[in-house]
Order: sequence, then structure tokens, then C-alpha cells
Amino acid sequence: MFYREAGQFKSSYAADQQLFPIRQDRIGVLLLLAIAFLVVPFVAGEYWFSAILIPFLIFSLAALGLNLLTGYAGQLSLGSAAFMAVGAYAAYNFELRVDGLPILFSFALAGLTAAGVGILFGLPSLWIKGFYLAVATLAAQFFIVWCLTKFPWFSNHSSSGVISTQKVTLFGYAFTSPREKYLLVLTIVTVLALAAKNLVRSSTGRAWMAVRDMDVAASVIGIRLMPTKLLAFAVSSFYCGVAGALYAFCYLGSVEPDGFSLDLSFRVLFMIIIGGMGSILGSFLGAAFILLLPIFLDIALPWLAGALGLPFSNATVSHIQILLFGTLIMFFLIVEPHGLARLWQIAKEKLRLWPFPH
Amino acid sequence: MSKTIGDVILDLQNISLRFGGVKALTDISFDVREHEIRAIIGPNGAGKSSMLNVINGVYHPQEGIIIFRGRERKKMEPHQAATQGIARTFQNIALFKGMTVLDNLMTGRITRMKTRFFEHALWWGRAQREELEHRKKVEEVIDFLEIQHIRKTPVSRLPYGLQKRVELGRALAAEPSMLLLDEPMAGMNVEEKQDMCRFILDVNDQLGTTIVLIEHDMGVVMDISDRVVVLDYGKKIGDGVPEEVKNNPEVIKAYLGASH
Amino acid sequence: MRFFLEVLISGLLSGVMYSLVALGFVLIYKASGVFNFAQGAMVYLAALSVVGCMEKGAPLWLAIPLALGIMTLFGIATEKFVLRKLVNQPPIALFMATIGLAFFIEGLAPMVFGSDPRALDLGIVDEPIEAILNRWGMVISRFDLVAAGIAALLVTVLALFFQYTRIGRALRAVADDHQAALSIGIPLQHIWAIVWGVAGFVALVAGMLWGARNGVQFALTFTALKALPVLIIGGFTSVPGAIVGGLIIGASEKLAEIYLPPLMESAFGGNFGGIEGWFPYVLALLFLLIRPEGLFGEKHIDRV
Amino acid sequence: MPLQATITGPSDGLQTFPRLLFHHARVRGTAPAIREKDLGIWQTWSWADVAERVGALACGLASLGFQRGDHLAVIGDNRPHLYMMMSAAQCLGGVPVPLYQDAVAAEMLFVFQDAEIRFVAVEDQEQVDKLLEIREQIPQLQHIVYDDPRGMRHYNQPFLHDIHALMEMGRIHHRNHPDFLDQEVARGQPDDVSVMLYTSGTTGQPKGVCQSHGAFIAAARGSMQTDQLAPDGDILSYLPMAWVGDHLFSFAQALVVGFTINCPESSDTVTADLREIGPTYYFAPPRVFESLLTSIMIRMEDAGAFKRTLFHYFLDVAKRCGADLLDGKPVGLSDRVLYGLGNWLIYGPLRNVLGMSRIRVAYTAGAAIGPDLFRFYRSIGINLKQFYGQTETCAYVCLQPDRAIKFDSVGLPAPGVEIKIADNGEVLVKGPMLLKEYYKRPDATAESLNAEGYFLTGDAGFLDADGHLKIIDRAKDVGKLANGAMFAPNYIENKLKFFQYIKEAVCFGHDRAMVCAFINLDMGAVGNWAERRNIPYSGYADLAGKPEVCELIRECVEQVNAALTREAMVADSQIQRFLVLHKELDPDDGELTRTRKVRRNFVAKKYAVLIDALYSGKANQFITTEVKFEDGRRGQVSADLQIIDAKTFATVRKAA
Repeated sequence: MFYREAGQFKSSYAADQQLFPIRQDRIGVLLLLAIAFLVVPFVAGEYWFSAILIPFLIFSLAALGLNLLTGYAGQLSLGSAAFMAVGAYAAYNFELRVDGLPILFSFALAGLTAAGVGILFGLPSLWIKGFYLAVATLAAQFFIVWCLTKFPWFSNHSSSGVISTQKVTLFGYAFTSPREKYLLVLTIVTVLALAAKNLVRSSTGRAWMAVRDMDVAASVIGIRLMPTKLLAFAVSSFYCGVAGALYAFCYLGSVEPDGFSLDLSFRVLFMIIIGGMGSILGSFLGAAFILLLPIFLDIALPWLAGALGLPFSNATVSHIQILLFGTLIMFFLIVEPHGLARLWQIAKEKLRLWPFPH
Repeated sequence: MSKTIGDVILDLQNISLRFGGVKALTDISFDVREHEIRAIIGPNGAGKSSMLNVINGVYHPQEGIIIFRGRERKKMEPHQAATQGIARTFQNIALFKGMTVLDNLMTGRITRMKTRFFEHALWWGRAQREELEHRKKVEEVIDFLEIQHIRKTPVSRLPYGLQKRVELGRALAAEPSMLLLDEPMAGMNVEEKQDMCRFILDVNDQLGTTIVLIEHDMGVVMDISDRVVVLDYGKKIGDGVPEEVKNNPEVIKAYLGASH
Repeated sequence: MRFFLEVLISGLLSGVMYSLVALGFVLIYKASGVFNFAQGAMVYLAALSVVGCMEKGAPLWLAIPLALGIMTLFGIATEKFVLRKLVNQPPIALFMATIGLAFFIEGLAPMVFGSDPRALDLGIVDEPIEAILNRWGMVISRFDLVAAGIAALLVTVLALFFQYTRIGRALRAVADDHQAALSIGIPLQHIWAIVWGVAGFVALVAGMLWGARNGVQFALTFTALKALPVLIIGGFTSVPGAIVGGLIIGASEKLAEIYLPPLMESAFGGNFGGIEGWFPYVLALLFLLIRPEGLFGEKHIDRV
Repeated sequence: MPLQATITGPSDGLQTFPRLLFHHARVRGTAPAIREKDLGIWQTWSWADVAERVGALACGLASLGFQRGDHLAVIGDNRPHLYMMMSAAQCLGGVPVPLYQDAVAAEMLFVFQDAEIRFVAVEDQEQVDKLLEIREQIPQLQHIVYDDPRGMRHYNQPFLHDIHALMEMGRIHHRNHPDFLDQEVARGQPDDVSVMLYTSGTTGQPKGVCQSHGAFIAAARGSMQTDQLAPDGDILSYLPMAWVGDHLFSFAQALVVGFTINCPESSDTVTADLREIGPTYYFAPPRVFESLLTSIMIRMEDAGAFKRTLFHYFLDVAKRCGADLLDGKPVGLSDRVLYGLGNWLIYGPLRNVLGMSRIRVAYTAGAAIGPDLFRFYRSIGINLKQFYGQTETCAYVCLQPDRAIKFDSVGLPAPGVEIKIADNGEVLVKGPMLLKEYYKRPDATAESLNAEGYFLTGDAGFLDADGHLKIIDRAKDVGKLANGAMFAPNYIENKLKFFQYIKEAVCFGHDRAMVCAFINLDMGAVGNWAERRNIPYSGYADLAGKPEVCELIRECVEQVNAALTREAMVADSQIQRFLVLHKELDPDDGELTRTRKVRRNFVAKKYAVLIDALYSGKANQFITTEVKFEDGRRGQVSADLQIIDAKTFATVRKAA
């Protein structure tokens, strides 16, 4: 309905292959970014920053990482939380042990550390596929969390591995308020999302998708499976690692290894299933959905129970939440395997063809 | 209007291939000359597809040597075959279902791309230039195969015949010197077969690509190939120009005996 | 040495329990190619059903068939409403669907039967067998032994069922070739429903034994996580593999838990308990390096 | 030194197309002149690029021996290089002769022989093969230049040239003779023949219409003034290059105005390419607009109820005030607001999906367009107009000026054109755009140009009170009623056929006292109408006999009668009696031509008994007719047809 594509013809490949080939999309994205950077910081309150916006962005980044691996390269992983943990502890240790290291470097190094660990645990993907690989990533999940708990060096000898993160300072400027942290996280997530979008539209992304869709054919046209899969593990773990570092430094402030449990891995996995596998946008939609649903239930369920005069306990809320997650996962896999992103895509197609139905 | 057939570029000597105890190919030797269309025929289960898989390294024969462009090799991985200029299509379409036609073809050029992933992430300078240059090459293939109208369609939405054509396109995008086609016309109607035939001849003629082809439709094989090799139960039973093969008593027997 | 044997035997006995859970995986995987991540949740559901029925006043002998009924209905419903709709999806999607199923159960079961941990009394005491204690000085729990016996019995019954009944043969056939299974005259969907029923039954046995030993609680779902490495070692399609794999995992993780931490503590200092949590996985990974198809699994060649 | 002619001078010196081309290359060298969808994107040539290539091609042609006055045949789809070849020939004082690309070799033969073609520019292998087929019969043919090298690898005949090789040849020629091109262009005069277009001609062989530079430039300038065409425009060039319209829009006007022509990827992708380019200037024959409207309505049928309701509601709004808004007539505030809303919700998106968001002027011509159809496009904000003209007049006689559109007229005489109506009603025109002559046919030239220099169009028409020209019929089909008044059957039949319920109509009245008609129902539309009213029917004949249906048709006929009274010339042609035929007129029964035109005399003879009944005042008539079924069997249908009297109206005579 809002699209006016007639006359938006492309006279060069550069124009045809640009990030958002439709002018209205470009305007929309720029508008969204403008709101996120220029409007939200001035209108949102403390609760919004620290309970919704910051975790939303961080989880989007983690989901984005997992989506690159699972949605694009087709390698299922159940260990994303462990790679987040690696990122969080690596950033903590870099800040702790290297004096005056700018925080962005720590984050980047944390990502790289996670990438290294990711490659290590990605090695089994060379000879196993599917749920065999899923089991291998479970190994990473348990082993890494155990290591962080048991080796006191990682947590600077704190009891049970809890770490309290250092101040977030960059070139002498301290990010202390939620608003400042929000802007920092938003910037990092925007840059990394752009990089991910670039990756998946280039030959790297095509090689991943080729391996995902048909690995024999991929190798026959000249894709080397080993480096391609390991690169996917590395890049994915990098994103998860940075997300983990942000999770510790900009969201919670103090974390323990058990905070990065299998449950968190599942949450990230659910984000991409519901948001849409193989879609950058889907990672954001899924993160928003998984994050907002519990908040919504917390508010809606007691009210509903009150209205219907039903007995009600807090445990029930969490049970309903788990039940609902499970149901939604099955529902999406059956009804729309490409998730919310696909629904958006369908809606967009409809808008482009409006008033025609197809 | 006749083309010039060059020297031998692929020479297979005494190839034997086993899966566990099952013999798929036994002591097979034949060669392929530059610019020719070489057909491999034989009844079902004769080992034709295995032969192609040996040529481009998907299977590793236990015995025998393969000489490609003067280089002898015993064991090679598929991606190495690809970098050496061997491309192929599959009997059951092996397109990348989640991608558009354009992306499938772009993927076909992967061996010719030089930039690395961090350049891709930035989409700056060299990476972007390279992407655009390859897009142009791919567009030429699209033009050649007359699939402009489906350029940006996801391949999973295409009808069977077009998917086959796109798969040929993906192989051509690599600008191969040798093209292996595994039943390119299987399951097509007459019109689609004619189109495909024309494209194969055009590829051979205009791009000079050497073609090794498996096909069931005898009429097509006899029409378009320069030389034919006949397999039966993993053994070679005939080799020569179509006329010779047609009159070879062993070949006739194998075909009549296996008239299923 | 005696201590080593004691650890080994207790490891083997708990390995039998892993085998039991792994068995449920194998059954479903063989028949429908679905890797059922929800098997652990089904164990939890089965145990909760028994306890729940008993709390409502049913005696044990009635609670067990009731729970079996619940599990069977549940299996049929899963087949009908979830798996059948995903028939042509890639296996990975089915796998993720079973993760969803696991969450579904984990949310639903405690809502129906309550979530607080409860004891389940099967009338078998968990104490050392005196004869063995006196003779060899080893501590072997009577409960473990009985449980192992029940598990062995179950495996035998299943083996006989597969070998000698028409449905059993159909189930085996379906794993090899869906077309062949159809020729036996049982609709594929019935077969799947039956398999889910049988898997439910196995889950019930496992749930009761585990529940009686450790209490009926949410932690039962974690048994699934233990069963995964068992499968990798034993092979996804092999019933004997599940048994042997379970024994290997059970024994090795107990041995590792006892003997590794002292070594590590002397090397790094600190407390290194809890190796059990990851040891089976690392073992399974190492195993994958050597024999990717598992001990009893079938090797398959990618046809192109 | 860049290869380009350097003619300078005041703009009134721009009297030939080559001079115009080089003028644009100078004043808007970097602006896009031609685009073509190729290899996935719109490849673009700027005016400077085009001028350079045209220069190179001209020099190349010259080095092949192309002489002043030589004819260059041009055969192919709308391809940039073929347009450039036309310019190149003109640079050398040659005459391009575009041919229809889908003609078979035998059909081309006549033109090749008639025009003594020595040089040909073709699109691809397909056209080359056609020429090789007839090569024996055209010995004077010397050189063939092809644009697309695909499949040409094994053609090694020395007279075949790749167009790029020709350009290279020309560039070398230019290096050796740097002044040659300038001199050749300077020698060109406005009165030189610029193009030769063959008219199909209903009888006899086609005739080559010779048009001068001056004629086409005058026509292009006139339409530029009327429609304020601007250099930033875009047009989609997809109609045959041999058609006068394409030559006017895509060649003459583009060169005069300096807008961009856009060549589609192939004839299969025109719709998609239209959507991408979103032209500012567009032409399509009425049937294209009609099928477009049908497809819009069919696609909307599948929409949800809400969307459908919204769509029809706003279409009603548009019907009420859309056309008036476009014409700048006063419209009430509430309608203005509603139309604005509709424009945002429906019309805008609709235009966008059709690829017409940017259209400033759209044209249709070639056949009568139904007023409803015409009004529909105007009402949703597309400035659709009609024009009138022939090959012999550079397709430039009448234009509809903005804000003075009459749905049933072809507009006012275009700037510089004089129109006169002959005594027999034939339209005569005079102006700078007239043909120079028919090639080698002085007889034909003399026949169609009268002594005062008027061209005889062969159409009958009249000028209304505001000076708008209305075309009634082919002059030779126009008859007279018994009272001497003009009787134009096509004109009346077209009016009838604009109703969706009427598929065919045949009117009688020549030498008779009144006009009577046969009507054929549109089975789809009337069937639908009947179903909605729960009128059961078993087939066409049954439906045609239903009194409700006859009533429906009577209303249509009476509306036509009412419309006829408003036009003095045809007011006496009101239909007094009619009947609904019991069978559909069918080419298999010889009643229609294969192109579905009524064979009037055949029908009159076959159904003489019905005509007698109409004129003898009977109320009904029984008839049995033989029919041929699709499978070849023969059968009979018979029916007792009702004859219906339609109301006629008193003539409103305006003081002229």
C-alpha cells in the first residue's frame, strides 16, 4: 500500500544488489534507526532501558549469532549460552588483566575468544551432522559451564564463579546510566547486524546456505566443507561471545556460570525458530517475542485469573510460560517454519501488491 | 560448420570401485577428448552415475588412475575437481532450495571468487567489486539459458523442467572446461527435451565445453554425442562413435536382455 | 581393587537406567526417524502420572495401568497433532519440534499433577545387600539390583515382542523400508502411534524406577540429557547398542567422578566435583572420532 | 578527438534528425537517451554515447559503400542498436525502412524488391536466416548487419557483419576521414525523405510511404507543445518499429524532445518491464487497456470482502469525480476529500502495480475505445487520451488537449493541421506532416492527395460544435437512409458494443426508412447477470429468448438512441426495431472473419427472413439455422424470435 515501486528501476548491479533495493524499505530502516538513536533515548524510562530494550538488543545479537550458524549454515547448536559465557568471562578477564584496555577491545577480544572456542567445538561438525552435532554442542554447553565454575582462575577466585563486571569506560568516558549503556549496545548491535547482513548476501553467506541446503552439491561446485562450516561456527560464536560480554557488562553487571545454562541456550534457539531461521530480521523479531511474552503473561495471567475467579500461583505462571513456549515452537514449526520473519515478508508482499491479493 | 575435436583431456585407466563387497565398476578404461560430447549409456544399475562420481572425486576408486589435463591423480576431493574446471549436474536435482535462481548461479562461481569473509562483512571495495563482476558473468549465463524471467524466483517454486535448466546454469556459471551431465533430460516432456538438447549443443559449440553425458533417451544420445561408451553391470561393453555402438552385438544383447 | 569394583558395579547398575531411557529414543528413532528429545520429559510425565493417580487415591496396581493409559493417549496425540503434520520436513525440524514437545510436557505435567517433589514407594528398599556385603565386603544396593533386573526383563520382553509378534515385525520393517511396512497391512500412522505407546511404556518403567530412587521431580527430565551420549556410543538404531552404551556411560562416568577430581585438584587446586555432568558427552565425542555410526549402528553411504 | 559531428547553429537549424541527435549530445550529453533491460539491469546509453555510436555506425556503413538515398531495411524487436542504425542511415542521407519483425520471409520479399534494399540491419540469427532463405531472389542485397551474435559463430558469409565490428570499422574510417561525418550531416535537408514506412493496405500490395525529416519533426514538435513533453520523460518502446506510432513516439519525439526511450528485455517481459520503468509517457492500443481492466477486476475478485468493498466504494467515488478532477472541473469538497483518501488507499497503489504511477500522458488509438473503459483510466488519475492519424500523416492529425477531453471524439486538430470535411463526409487533412509521396507509386500519390493539397483519409467524420473531430466510420462503409441522412453502421454498432452485455451488433438501414439491428449477447456477462437474478437458462438460445434479457438489451439500445440524438449527423440513425439473435455469430459459420469482424453482406443474406420481419412490422419470426459444431458435426437450431421496438427520441438540434 505504501510501496511505489514503478520507476525504481536499476541501471547498475550495484543498485540492484544494494542492501535494501526498494526505496520505501530504505526510508523505513533509516526512520527506525533514527527513532532508536534519536528519539528513544529521550522518551524511554529507566525500566524500559534496563528491563526491555537492553536485554532485547543483547538477545537479538545472540539469536543473530545462532541464526548465522543454524539458520544459514544449517548446523544445529544447543550450546549458544556456553559461547555467551565464554564471551562474558573473557571480557571480564581481559579487563581484569590488561590495564586500561578500552572496553570495545575487550568486547572484540571476547568475541574472538568465543570464536576460537566455537571452532574447537565445531570440529565434530566435519564428520557428523544433524542431531549428532546437536549432541556435540551439548557437550560444549556442559563442559564450558563446568570449567568456568570449577577453575577459579576464570572468576578471579570468587566463590562459585560469580563475577562482578568492571566499569564500562571508553577513552575515559564512563557508561553508567542505562541510557548510555543502551546507546552503546545499540551501536554495537547495529554495526554487527549490518555486518551479518553483508555476510549473508555475499559469497560467504551463499556458501553457508549451499552447505545447509545440499552439502554434496556444495562440495561438487567447489565449496570446501570444512572451512565453510568452521567459519560459520567461528562467526556465530563471535556474535554470541560479544552478546555474552554485553549481557554481563551492560545488562546484569554480575553473572555466574550457571546463568548461562542449557535453558538459556534453548531460549536463544526458540528465538530463531519463532523469529525465523535464515533471517536477520527474524533474529530481532524472535528475541522481542521471547522476551516480551513472559512479561505479558506476568501481567495478563493474574488479571485473567482474577477476572475468572480462578486460584492462581506464581508457579502456575511459569508453568504456563513453559507450556506456551513449547506449544509455540511446535506451532511455528508446523504452520510457519520460517517464523515471524516470513509472516512479515508475506505482509510486505501484500503491501507491495495492494490492492491486489496476489 | 563442423567443430574441431582436440586431444584427450581426460583419461581413465582401469578404474575399479567397490562399496563394501559390492563391485560398482570393474576395470573400466576410456578417454574423453577436448570439445567432444561423450555419452555414457547402459541399463539401470550399470554404474553410470558412479562413473561420473569417480571423475569428479565424489567417489574414490580402489584401483585405477585418472589423468586430467596431463595431471595424474589417484584421489581427489570434489572441490578440487571443481577448481580444475569440472562442473556437473545431478540426476535428482541438487539445487540449493532455499535460494533464488540468481543466488544458485552466483554460488556456482564460488571457485572464482577471491575475497574473504571479513571483506564481505564490510562490503567494501574489492568484495563489492568482485560481487558485481561475477553478477555480470552470471547474467550472461541467465541470458544464454533464457531464464531472465525467473531470475529472482526461489528455485523451490520452479517447475521441474526449469529447475533442471537452472542446475545446468549453476554448472555453467563456473565456466567449466568439462561438464558432467547426469541424465539432463530425465522426466522432461518433448518440448523441454528439445530445449535442453539445444542448450547442450550450444554450450558445446559456442563455449567449447567438453561434455560427458549420461542419458537414457537413445535417440538423443545417438543424435548429439560424438562418441559413446556403454556400461553393463559395472563393466565396459562398448565404446565408439554412435554408429559403431548401435551395431555392437554385445550392446544389443545387453539392451535386449535388460529390456525392463 | 574392591573399591574399584564397587564403583564399577554401581556405575553399571545406574547405567542400566540410562539404557532404559535410551531405549525409548531408539524405538522411536527406528520406527519414525524422529530423534525424540522429549523422551526425558516423558519419563517425568510417566512418573508424575503414577504419583498423581496415587495421590487421588488409586492404589499402585491401578495407578500403573492408568499412567500407561495416559502415556499411550499422549503418544497417539503427539503422533496425530505434531509429527504427522511435519512428515516432509527435514529431520532437524522434527528434532526441534520434540524440544518444543519437551517444554510442553514440562509445563503441562506439573500444572496437572503438581510440581513439588514427591516420593514413590514401590516396596523395594534401597539398602545394601547383606549377603554380598558379608561375602565380598562390597556395597551393592538391593534396589539397584532389582531395577537392573526389571530393566533386563523389559529388554527381553521387547526383544520377544519385536521378534515374534506381527506388530513387532511391522515395527522392525518400518525402520528399514516404509513401503515394505505398508505391505504387512498396518497403516504407517498406526505403527507410529503404537511406537509412541511403547516408548511411553518404557518411559513409565524408567520413570517409576528413577522416581522411586531419587523422588519424582523435575530433575527426571535430565535423564534425557544422559541418554544422548548413550545413543552416540551405542548407535541410534540399535536396541543392544542402547543397553551396552548405557552400561559404558554409567560405569565410566562413576569411575571418572571418583578418580579424576583428585588428579585435577593436585594439578590446579580447587574443587572439581560434578565431572559426571559433562564426562559422558566428551566420551561420546571422542567415540564419534573413532566410530561415527556408533557401536551397533549401521554405516550409510551418501548416494548422489 | 571524439567521434561526433560538430554541427552548431541556432535551434531553428535543427531540421533533420541527425542534427537533433548531435544537438542533444552537446546540450545534454550525459542524460540517458536509451535504456535496454539486458543482463538483469537497465543498460543505459547517454546522448553522447548514442551520438558516438551512431557516428561510428554511419562511418561504418559508408565504408561498406552506403550511398546517399540508399535504403536500409531494419528488422527486429525494439533494440537500441536498431534505433541507432536508423539514425546512422539518416546521417548519410539514407532512408531507413523498418519492417515488421514477425513477417515471414516471403512477406518481406516484396518490400526488399520494391525498395531495392542493399543494406539490412537485423536483430539476430532468426532474421538472418529469413534473409538467407530469400537471398536468391534479392540479388541487389549486399550487406547484413546483425546486433546479437548468438548462434552466428558458424556463419562465415562475407556479407554478414557484427554490429560492433561495423562500429569499429566506422571508427577507423573516422580517423582517416575526420570531416566526413560532419559534411554528410550538413548535406541533409529537411525535405529529404527520412523514413519509409510500408502501409499494409487492405487491397493490393503494400505501399511505401515516404516521410521527410520536416514532416516527422513538425508532427513531433506539435505533440510536444500540446502535451508539454519534457526531456526528463521516459517511454517504453515495445510496439513494432515498423509501425508509424512507434516511429513517432520512440524516434521522432525522442529526438525532438530529448526524452529517454526504454527497450524491454523481451516481448514476454513487457508487463514487468513496464512496472520497473514506470514510464511518464505511454501508448497502448485499446485492447491492451481493456484486457488490463479485465485482469484488474478478476484479480480483485480473489480479494477479501473488506478489500473488495473498499475497492468498489472508491471506484464509485472515482467514477463520480475522478475524471472531472483530472480535467480541472469544479468538484465538491467532500468528493475532493474522498478522492484524496481513495488516491492514497486505492488509485495510487493501483497505478503503481500497473506501472503507471509516473504517467503524465498515456495514449490510445487504432480502434474505438469504450467510454466506460476510457473514463475508468482517467478517473483513477491516468491522463489517458486518444489521437487520430495515419501513416501518411505521421500519425498526427488530432490530439485531445488537456482539460478538454471528450470521450467520444478524437480531439481538436493538432497544431499546424487543417481539417476539412468533404461533401460525402470524408475527412480531409492538410499540414506539414503529410507524406511526400508513395514510393514509386505516383498513381497512388495522386489518388490520395487532391488538387488543394489535402490528404484523403478515407474516414468519414464530422466536427462538432466545439471543433472536435468525431470519426464515424470508414468512408466507403457509410450509406444513406431513405431520407438521405447519413447512415454509419460501424459507428452505431460500436456504441452498442460498448455495453458489456452486447458482444456483436449488426445494423441495417442503407436505402431504408429506418435502422434495425441484430444483437448478439455476451454470454459471460449476460449469463452472470441472469444468475444473479435467478433466471434459469439452458444455453445461448434459451438465454437470448428470455423476456428479461430482451428488456435488458432494449434499455441498452434506448441509451444508444438517446446518445445519437445529441449528434446531428447521425440523429436519424436511431434504432427503431431490433432482435436478439438465437445463435452466436461464428467464424466457423462464415458470419465473422477470422479476425472476428462481421461479414455484413453475408449475414444480411443468410438472415434475410429476419430482416424482412424487422422491416415488415411483425412481432416475431420463426427461424431455423444450420450450425457447425466445434467437432465438425452439423446441426440445426431453431427459435421463434421476438422483435422488439425501441423507443426513439426527438432530435435535439443545437444552433451551430
